[in-house]
Amino acid sequence: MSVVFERSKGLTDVKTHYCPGCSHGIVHRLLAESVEEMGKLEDTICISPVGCAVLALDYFEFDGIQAAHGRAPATATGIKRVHPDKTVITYQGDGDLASIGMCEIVHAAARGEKITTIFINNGIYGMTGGQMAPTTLPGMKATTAQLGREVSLNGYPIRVAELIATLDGAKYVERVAVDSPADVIKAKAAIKKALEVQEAGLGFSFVEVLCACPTNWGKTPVDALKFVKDEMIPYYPLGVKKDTTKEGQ
Amino acid sequence: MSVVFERSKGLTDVKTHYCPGCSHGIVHRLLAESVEEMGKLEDTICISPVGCAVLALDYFEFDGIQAAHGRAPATATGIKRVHPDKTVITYQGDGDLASIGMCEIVHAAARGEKITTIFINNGIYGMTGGQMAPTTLPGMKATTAQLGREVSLNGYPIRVAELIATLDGAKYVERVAVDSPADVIKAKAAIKKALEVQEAGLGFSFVEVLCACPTNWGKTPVDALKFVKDEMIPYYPLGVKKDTTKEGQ
Amino acid sequence: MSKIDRIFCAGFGGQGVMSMGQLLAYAAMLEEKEVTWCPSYGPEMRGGEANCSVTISDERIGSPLINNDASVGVFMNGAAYNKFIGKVMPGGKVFINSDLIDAENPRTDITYYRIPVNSIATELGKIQLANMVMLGAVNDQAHLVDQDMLLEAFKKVFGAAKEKFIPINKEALAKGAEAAAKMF
Amino acid sequence: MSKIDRIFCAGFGGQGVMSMGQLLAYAAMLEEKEVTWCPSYGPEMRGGEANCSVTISDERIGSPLINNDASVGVFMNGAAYNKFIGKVMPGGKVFINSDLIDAENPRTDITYYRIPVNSIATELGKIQLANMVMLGAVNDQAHLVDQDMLLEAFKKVFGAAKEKFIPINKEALAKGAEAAAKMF
Amino acid sequence: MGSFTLSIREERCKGCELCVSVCPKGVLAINKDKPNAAGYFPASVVAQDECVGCQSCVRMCPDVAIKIEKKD
Amino acid sequence: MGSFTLSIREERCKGCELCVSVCPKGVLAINKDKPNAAGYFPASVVAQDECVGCQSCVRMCPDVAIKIEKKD
Amino acid sequence: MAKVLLKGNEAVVRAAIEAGCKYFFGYPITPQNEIPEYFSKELPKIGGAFVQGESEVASINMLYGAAAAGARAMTSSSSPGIALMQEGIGYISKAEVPAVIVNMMRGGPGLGGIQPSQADYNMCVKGGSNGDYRTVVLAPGNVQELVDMVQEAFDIADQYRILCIVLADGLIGQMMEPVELRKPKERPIPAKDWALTGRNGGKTHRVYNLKLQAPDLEKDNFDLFKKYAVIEENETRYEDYMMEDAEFAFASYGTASRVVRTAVDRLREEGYKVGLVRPQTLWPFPYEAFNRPQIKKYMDIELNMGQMVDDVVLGCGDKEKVEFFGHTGGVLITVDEVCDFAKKIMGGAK
Amino acid sequence: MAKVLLKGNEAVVRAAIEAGCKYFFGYPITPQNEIPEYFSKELPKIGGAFVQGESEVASINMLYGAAAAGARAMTSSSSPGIALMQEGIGYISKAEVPAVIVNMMRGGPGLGGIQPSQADYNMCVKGGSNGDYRTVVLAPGNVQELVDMVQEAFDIADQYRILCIVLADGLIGQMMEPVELRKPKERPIPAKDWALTGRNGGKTHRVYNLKLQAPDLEKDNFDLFKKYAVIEENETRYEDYMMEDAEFAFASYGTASRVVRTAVDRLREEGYKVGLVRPQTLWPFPYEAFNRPQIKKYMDIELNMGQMVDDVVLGCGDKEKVEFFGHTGGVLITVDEVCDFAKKIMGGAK
Ligand SMILES: Cc1ncc(C[n+]2csc(CCOP(=O)(O)OP(=O)(O)O)c2C)c(N)n1
Ligand SMILES: Cc1ncc(C[n+]2csc(CCOP(=O)(O)OP(=O)(O)O)c2C)c(N)n1
Ligand code: SF4
Ligand code: SF4
Ligand code: SF4
Ligand code: SF4
Ligand code: SF4
Ligand code: SF4
Ligand SMILES: [Mg+2]
Ligand SMILES: [Mg+2]
Repeated sequence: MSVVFERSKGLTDVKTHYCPGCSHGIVHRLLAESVEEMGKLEDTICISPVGCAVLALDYFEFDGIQAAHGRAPATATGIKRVHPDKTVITYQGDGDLASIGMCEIVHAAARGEKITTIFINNGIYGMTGGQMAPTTLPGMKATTAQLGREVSLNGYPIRVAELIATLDGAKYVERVAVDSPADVIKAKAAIKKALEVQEAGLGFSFVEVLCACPTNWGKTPVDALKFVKDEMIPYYPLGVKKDTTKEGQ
Repeated sequence: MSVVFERSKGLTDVKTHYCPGCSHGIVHRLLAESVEEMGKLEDTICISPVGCAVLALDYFEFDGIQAAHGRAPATATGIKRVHPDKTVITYQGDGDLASIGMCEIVHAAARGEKITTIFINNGIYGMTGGQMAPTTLPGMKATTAQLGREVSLNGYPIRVAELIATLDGAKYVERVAVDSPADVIKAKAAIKKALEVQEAGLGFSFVEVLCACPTNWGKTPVDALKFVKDEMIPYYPLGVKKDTTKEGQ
Repeated sequence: MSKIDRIFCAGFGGQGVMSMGQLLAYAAMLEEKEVTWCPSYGPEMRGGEANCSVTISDERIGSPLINNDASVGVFMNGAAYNKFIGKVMPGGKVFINSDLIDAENPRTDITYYRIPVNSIATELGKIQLANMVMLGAVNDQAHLVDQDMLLEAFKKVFGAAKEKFIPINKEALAKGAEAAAKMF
Repeated sequence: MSKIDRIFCAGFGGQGVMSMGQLLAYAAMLEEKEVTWCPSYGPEMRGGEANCSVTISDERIGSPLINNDASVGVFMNGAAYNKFIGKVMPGGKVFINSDLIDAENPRTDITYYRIPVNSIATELGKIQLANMVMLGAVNDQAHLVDQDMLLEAFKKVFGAAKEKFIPINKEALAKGAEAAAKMF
Repeated sequence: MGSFTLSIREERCKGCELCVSVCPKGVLAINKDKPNAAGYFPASVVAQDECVGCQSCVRMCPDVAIKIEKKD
Repeated sequence: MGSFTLSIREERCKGCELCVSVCPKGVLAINKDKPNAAGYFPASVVAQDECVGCQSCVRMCPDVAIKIEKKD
Repeated sequence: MAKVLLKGNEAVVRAAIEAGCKYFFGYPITPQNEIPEYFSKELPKIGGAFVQGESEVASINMLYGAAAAGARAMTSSSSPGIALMQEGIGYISKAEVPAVIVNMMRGGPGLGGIQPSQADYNMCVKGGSNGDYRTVVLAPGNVQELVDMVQEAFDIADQYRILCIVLADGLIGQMMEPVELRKPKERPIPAKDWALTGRNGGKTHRVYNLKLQAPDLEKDNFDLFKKYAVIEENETRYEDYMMEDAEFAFASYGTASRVVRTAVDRLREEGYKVGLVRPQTLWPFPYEAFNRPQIKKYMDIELNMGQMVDDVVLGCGDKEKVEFFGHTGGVLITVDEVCDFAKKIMGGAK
Repeated sequence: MAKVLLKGNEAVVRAAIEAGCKYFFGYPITPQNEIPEYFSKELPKIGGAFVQGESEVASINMLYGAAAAGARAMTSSSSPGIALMQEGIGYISKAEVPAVIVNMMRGGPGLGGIQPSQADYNMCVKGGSNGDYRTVVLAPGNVQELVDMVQEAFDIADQYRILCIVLADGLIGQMMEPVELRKPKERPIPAKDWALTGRNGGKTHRVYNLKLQAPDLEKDNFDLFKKYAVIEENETRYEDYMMEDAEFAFASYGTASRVVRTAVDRLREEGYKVGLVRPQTLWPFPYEAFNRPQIKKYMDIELNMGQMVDDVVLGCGDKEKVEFFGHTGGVLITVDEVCDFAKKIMGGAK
C-alpha cells in the first residue's frame, strides 16, 4: 500500500477548536503542506492573529507567536529583520488585517517586507461572534448590521488584494477561495508560490483566501461554501492581482 | 479701484508659523477661498493634523480642532455624524495620513464618510525635522535616511491617491500640485470640487497636493518648487484618479 | 435570615438551559423578589457546555455566583452532571434529565428527581420543550415561583410573536410538575 | 565651595551660539572638569532665537539650568540681550556683540565687555568667525579654560575634515582675546 | 474491488459533511448512529470500493481526518 | 501708466521670493535693505506700472501678503 | 418605570440612550459585544448613529470628534481595547470634551483571557495615558448601579467637561438583574458654547490639544487640577455595609464586593464584627472612608493582584492595617475563600 | 574609554549599541528624534536593522517580534507616543520577552507640548496597560547615568525576561555631558532557548499571549508576580545626597533632582540640615529609602503635578510628612523656587 494522501508533517496532532466545516482548517493544511514541501519546517515562524486563528500556533509544527490584534505584519517585520533567513508568515483574518490592522499590512507591503501574509477573508468577525467585517458583503447580516450591511450606513466592503497590489513593495498578490476541490488546489499553489517569492527575497507576498464561517453565517458548512462560490467570488474576483516574478511578467 | 485679488475672508489675520515659502500657506489660501466661495464659512469644521499644520485651526475663520496624529479622519467621522449638514474637512500631512494614519484614512474612505480630506504630500516629516515619510522619493534624503531613501532598505513610496481610489466609498480623488501658478489654479479647482462632492452628499472626497518643504529639503523656496515639478510630479502623476460625479462619468 | 434560592442549571448548548434560568429569574422578578442570572461565558466559541446560576432572594443579593452552595441543581446531560454535581449543597435538590443521565452512585446528602424530560417532551410533540418540562418539575418541587408567573415571564422574555406557544408550554410545565410529584 | 562657572550664550540661529557653548564645554571636559551643556529647544521649528547654558565645575554638577545665576553672559544680538540680560548674576561678566547691540542703560552690577565681533570677523575674512572671536574674548576674560584647549575641542567637535580651519579659528580666538583685553 | 483504501480518524472528524458533499462516488456518508467523543456524528466510508482516489474529500476536510492509501 | 496697483503687507511677507520668481514682468523684487520686524527681507513692488494683473504672484504667495487692485 | 430583567451590556445601551446618548463608536471585543450590537440596532431608530470603528484607536478618536461637536456620545471596550485608547483618552482629557467610556474588564495582561477581572484599576484610575490628568471612574456593583452610573456618567461628564469611565468587570456585563431606568439627580449642566457646531453667526470654536508655550500648558494643567479638586470635593462616593460597629472592614468594589457582602453576612452570623466599605468612585477615591481608627484591619478583596491596596493604605494611613486577597486572570473568588481569608486575618476576634 | 561629550539622545544610541542592541524600531517625535536618526545611521553599519515604524503602535509590535526572536532590540518615543504603545507593552509583559523602551518625556496630557516633563510617572510606573503586570522603570539623573542605565536595561531585561523602560525627561535627551561607555556589572543572563529561531532540529518555540482558561492565566500571573518580587528584592535602587545628618529630605529624580541637588548645596550653606533621596528605579520603588523616622518632612519635587507623592507617602508611612512642589507642562523648576519652598516647609529649622 502506498500513501496517496495523509496528514502533513507540518500539522501537529492537536485537535483544532474550529467549528465543523470552518475553512481555517483547510487553509491550515495548505500552509502546513506548502512549508513541508519546501523543506522549511525547521525554518519557519508563523504569526497567529487575534481572531479564530489565535491558537493556530498550536496546530503547526513550526515556531509561532500570538501577535496583537492587527499587528502581525509589524511583529513579523521585527522577526524577519532578526532572522532574514527564516520563512516568516502572518496568518490573519479580515477583522484583524482589513480593519484594525490596515495600517500595518499596507506598510509591511509598501516596505516590501520579505514576509508572506495569508489573509482569511470570511466576511465576518468569527471569534467575537459575527460582527460586521470590512469585507462583509452588502446585504449580508452581521450582529452589528442586523438588517444586513447597508453601504450607505456601514460603508463599502474593501477589496484588500487589489488595494495591496497598488503598493510597489508587494511582489505577489493573489486571491483564491476554498469553496471546491478545484479551487483548493489553486489556493495551495498560490500559497506555495507566495512562499517561494519570500524565499527568493523578492519582497512582500500576499494570498487572500475567501473562506466560510458557517457558524456566524448561520449556514451549514456545505451551504456556506456555496455562499462563498455564489456570493463572495463574484464580489471578490479570484486570480493573480500582481506577479513580479519572471513567470508573472 | 476695484479689487482683483485680496486675502480671503476664510483666513484669519494671524501670522502663520510656517517657514518662508512653505506650501502649507498656499493650500490654506485655496481651502479658505473655496469655503468662502461656497458660502460655507459659517458651516465648516476643519480638523488640524499633528504636523506643521497643527496650528491651522488658528488660521481659518471657521471651526477647528486638533486631532491626534493620524486620526483626523476618525475625529472627522465623529463630527460629521453629529452634524451631517456641516462641511467637515481634514487637513493632513503625509506622515500623519500616509504613515500613522493609514488605517483611519482607508476606512473613512471605505465607509464613504461624507468628508473631504486635503492631503499635503511634501515627502517628509516637516514638523519633527525632516524624517523619512512614506512618500519620500527614492534617493531623497531624510534625517532617518541620510544617504537618501533606499527602497531595498526603507521600502517604496506610497501613491496614496491611487490607493484611496481603489475604495468604493471614495467618490472623488485627485492629485494636484502647487509648483506653479497654473497648477495652483488646478489645485484650487480640485479642492472646490471635492467640497462640492461632500456638499452633494456623494461620499468621501480626497485631494492630494504635492507640496514643498523648503526647510527640510534644504532648498530655497524657488528650488523646492522646482523639485516638486521635476521630481515629485513624475513619481506622483497629477490628475483625477476617480470621479463618480455626473461630469466625471 | 431571609429565604434565598440558588439554582444552578447546566447542560449543553441548544438544550434551553440558559432560557430556563432566565424564565425563572424573570418570574421571580415579577413576584418582586431580588434576582440575579449569571451565565458562564466560556472560552468555547460555539456549542459545548452551557450553564447559568440563578439566585432568588427576598433581600438584596450579594454574590450572584454559585460555588458549592446551590440549593437546586438542574442537569440536562451527563457531562454537565458529572462536572457540576459538586455545586449542590448538602440538603439540596437535584433534577436530572433521566433520559440522558444515569447518575450511578448518587450523592446521599441530596434529594434526586429523575425526570425523563426528553421523553415527555417528545410525547408532547417537540423535543425543544424538554427545558420547559424540566422547569415545571423544578419549580413544583423547589417552590421557587408561582407556576403561572413562569408563563408571564415567557411572554416578557420571548415577546408577543411567541405568545401562541403559551398553551403548549403551559402543558409542558404541568407535565413536568406532574412527573416530579409522582416521584414521591 | 568649589569654583563653578555658568555661562549663558544667546543669539539667533546661524550665529554659532550653540557651537560656541559646545566648544567651551568640550574644552572644559578635556581639562577633566565636570561640565554640562543645555540647549533651549523652543517651539520654533526653524530660525529664531538660539541659546544654551554651559556649566563648568570642579565637582559633580547639580542643576544644569541657568535661571538668574549666570556668571558669564554672552549675547550675540539685541533681541537676545534684551530678553536674557536678567539671567546674569550681580558681579557677573557680560560679553556683547557691540556691532549689533547698543545696550543703552547698562546694568551697573555687572562688568560689560563690548566686542565688535562682527567687524573683527569680517576683517578676518569670514563673518562666520564671529562666534570664535567672541569665544576668544569670553575665555580670555572669564578664565574658563586654557585657550589652546578650545582648539583641541574644535578638532573633536568638528572632526578631521575641518582641521584645516584651525589656524584661522586660532587667529579669531586671539583677536577676540586681544579685543577684550584692550577694553580694560 | 477498488484500489483505494480510505481511513477516517473519527475522533478528529466534526461531521461537517464537506467530504460527503464533494465525493463524486458516494463513498462517504455521515454516520448518524453514534456520535464521537466530542459529540459529532463522524463521516464514515460506506462504499470503499467505489473510491477513485480523486482526493476531493481530503482537499475539503478542514480537520484533515482522512487518509487515502492505494493498494499496490 | 499701468492699470494695476499692488500692495504688499510687509509684516506678513517672509521674503520667500516665490512671487518674484513667477512674475513675468519683473514687477517685484526682494528688498535686501531692511528686514521686517520678523527679520525677513520682504518683497517690494519695483515696477508697478509693468504689472499686467496676471495674478501669478498672489497665487504663489504662501503668506497671502499681496493685494491687487485695478484702477478703474 | 417597571423593572425589566436585563443583561448588563444591554442595560448599558438602554441607560445611555435614556441619558440622551445618540452616538456610539466602538469595536468588537469580548465580553462586551452586546453593547455595540444593541447600539447598532437602536441608534438608527432614534436618529443617532452607530459606527463600528475600524479599531479602538479610531473609536476613541471618533468619540473625541463627536463629543467635541457637542453631542452625548460614548464608546465601550474591554481591557486590551482600552489600552489602545490611552492616547485618545489623553487627548479628550486635555481638550476637556465631555465623554463616556465603558470598560468591561477581562483578565490580562496583554491579550490575556476573556473571563471577568478588575485588573485595569491601575490603567483606568492611576492614569494610562501621558501627562497630568484625571478621569472620573465609576465602579458599579450590580446591573442597576451600572444603569444608574452610565446615566450619571453623561451628566458628570457634561457638568465638569471631563471624561468619565464606567469601570465594570466582565461579569456585570454578562449577568442579568432587574433594572429600573430612573432619572439621575439633577445637576447644573453648562451650555456647550465651546462645541464645534459651525460659527452660526457667532464666534469661531476651536478645540486645542497643543500648547507649544510651556507656561500656557502649565496654566491649563493648573486649571485642570483646580477642576479636579472640585470633583474630589463633590463626587467622591462609597457605600458602607455593616460598618456601624465593625472592627474589621473589607474594601472591595464591583463583583468582588458582592461576594464579599455575602461573606460579611456569613461572618456576622458567626459573630464577627466585620463590614464592607465599597468605593463607588475609584477616582475620586474615597480615602476618608478608610480613615476609621476603630478598624483593626482592612481586607482588600479584588479580582486582580491587589491594585487598590495602595489607595486603601493611603486612606487608612497604615500599611500594616491592610491585607489583600484576590484572584487574577479571570478566576472568580468564592464566599468560602473570602471567609477563610478573613478569619485568618481576624483570628479569634469576634 | 575616554570621555566624550554627548547629547543624551545620541548617548542612548551609543549605549544601546555597546550593549549589543542591533535592532531599533521607532517613530519620530520631539524631543527624542536624534535617537532614531542616529540609529538609522549606525545600525546598518553593524549588520543590524533600523526600521522607521509606521507608528508607535507598529514600532512596539515590531519590537515584540524582534525581542521574541531573541534579539536585543529597543524602541524610543516621547509621552503621547508611549501612550500609543500601551497595548503592546501589555503584550510584551505577558509574553515575557525582554525588551527596552526609552521615554523622553514631554508635557501632557494629550498632544501637550514638547518641553521636558516628568508627567508620565503614572503611565509608566503604575501601569498604563491592562491587567496585572509590572515593567522595570529606570530614572537616570544625568547623561552618564542614562548611558549606564540603557546598557543595564538590556541586561535586566534579559536576566528577568521583562520589559525595561528608561524614563527620562526631555532635557536629559537634549543636553550634553561627558560620557564614558563602561561595562555594566556582570549578571547571570539565561540562554534564550524560548526564542523564535526556527526549530533548528529541536522543539518548536511558541510565544503565547492568550490563556483562555482562567486558571492557566492566573497561574501565569502568579508566576509573573513571583518574578516581580525577586526584582523588588534585587533591583531597587536610589541615591542619597547629604542624608547622613539630614532632618529634612527632598525626594526627586531625573532633571528635577539635579536642581534640587544644587538647592541642597545652597541650603546647607545656609545651615539647613537637608538632604536628597533620589530614586533611580521607579519600579521597583525604593519605599524603604523613605522610611527614616528622623526625617521631619519629605519634600517631593517633580516636573509634574505630584505623581510620585503617593509612593513617598507609602514609603514614609505618613502623608502629613510629605509636601510637594513642582511645575508642569514643560516649565522647569529653579533653584530659587526649590529653596523658597523648602524654607517655607522647614521654617526656621537649621
Ligand atoms: C485590541 C483588540 N480589539 C479587539 C479584540 C477582540 N477580537 C478578538 S478576535 C476579533 C476579530 C476576529 O475577526 P477576524 O480577524 O475576521 O478573524 P476570524 O475570527 O473571522 O477568523 C476581535 C475584534 C481584541 N482581542 N483585541
Ligand atoms: C503619536 C505621535 N507620534 C508622533 C508625534 C510627533 N510628530 C509630530 S508632527 C509629526 C510628523 C508630521 O509630518 P507630516 O504629517 O508629514 O506633516 P508636515 O509637518 O510635513 O506638514 C510627528 C511624527 C506626535 N505628536 N504624536
Ligand atoms: S466562528 Fe467561524 S471562523 Fe471561527 S471557527 Fe467557527 S466557523 Fe471558523
Ligand atoms: S518645516 Fe517644512 S512643512 Fe513645516 S513649515 Fe517649514 S517648510 Fe513648511
Ligand atoms: S478520493 Fe474521491 S472518490 Fe475517493 S472518497 Fe475521496 S472524494 Fe470520494
Ligand atoms: S470533511 Fe472531515 S471533518 Fe468533515 S465530515 Fe468529512 S471527515 Fe469529517
Ligand atoms: S499680477 Fe502678474 S504681473 Fe502683476 S505683479 Fe503679480 S505676477 Fe507680476
Ligand atoms: S511670495 Fe509672499 S511671502 Fe514670498 S516674498 Fe512674495 S510677498 Fe513675500
Ligand atoms: Mg473573519
Ligand atoms: Mg509632510
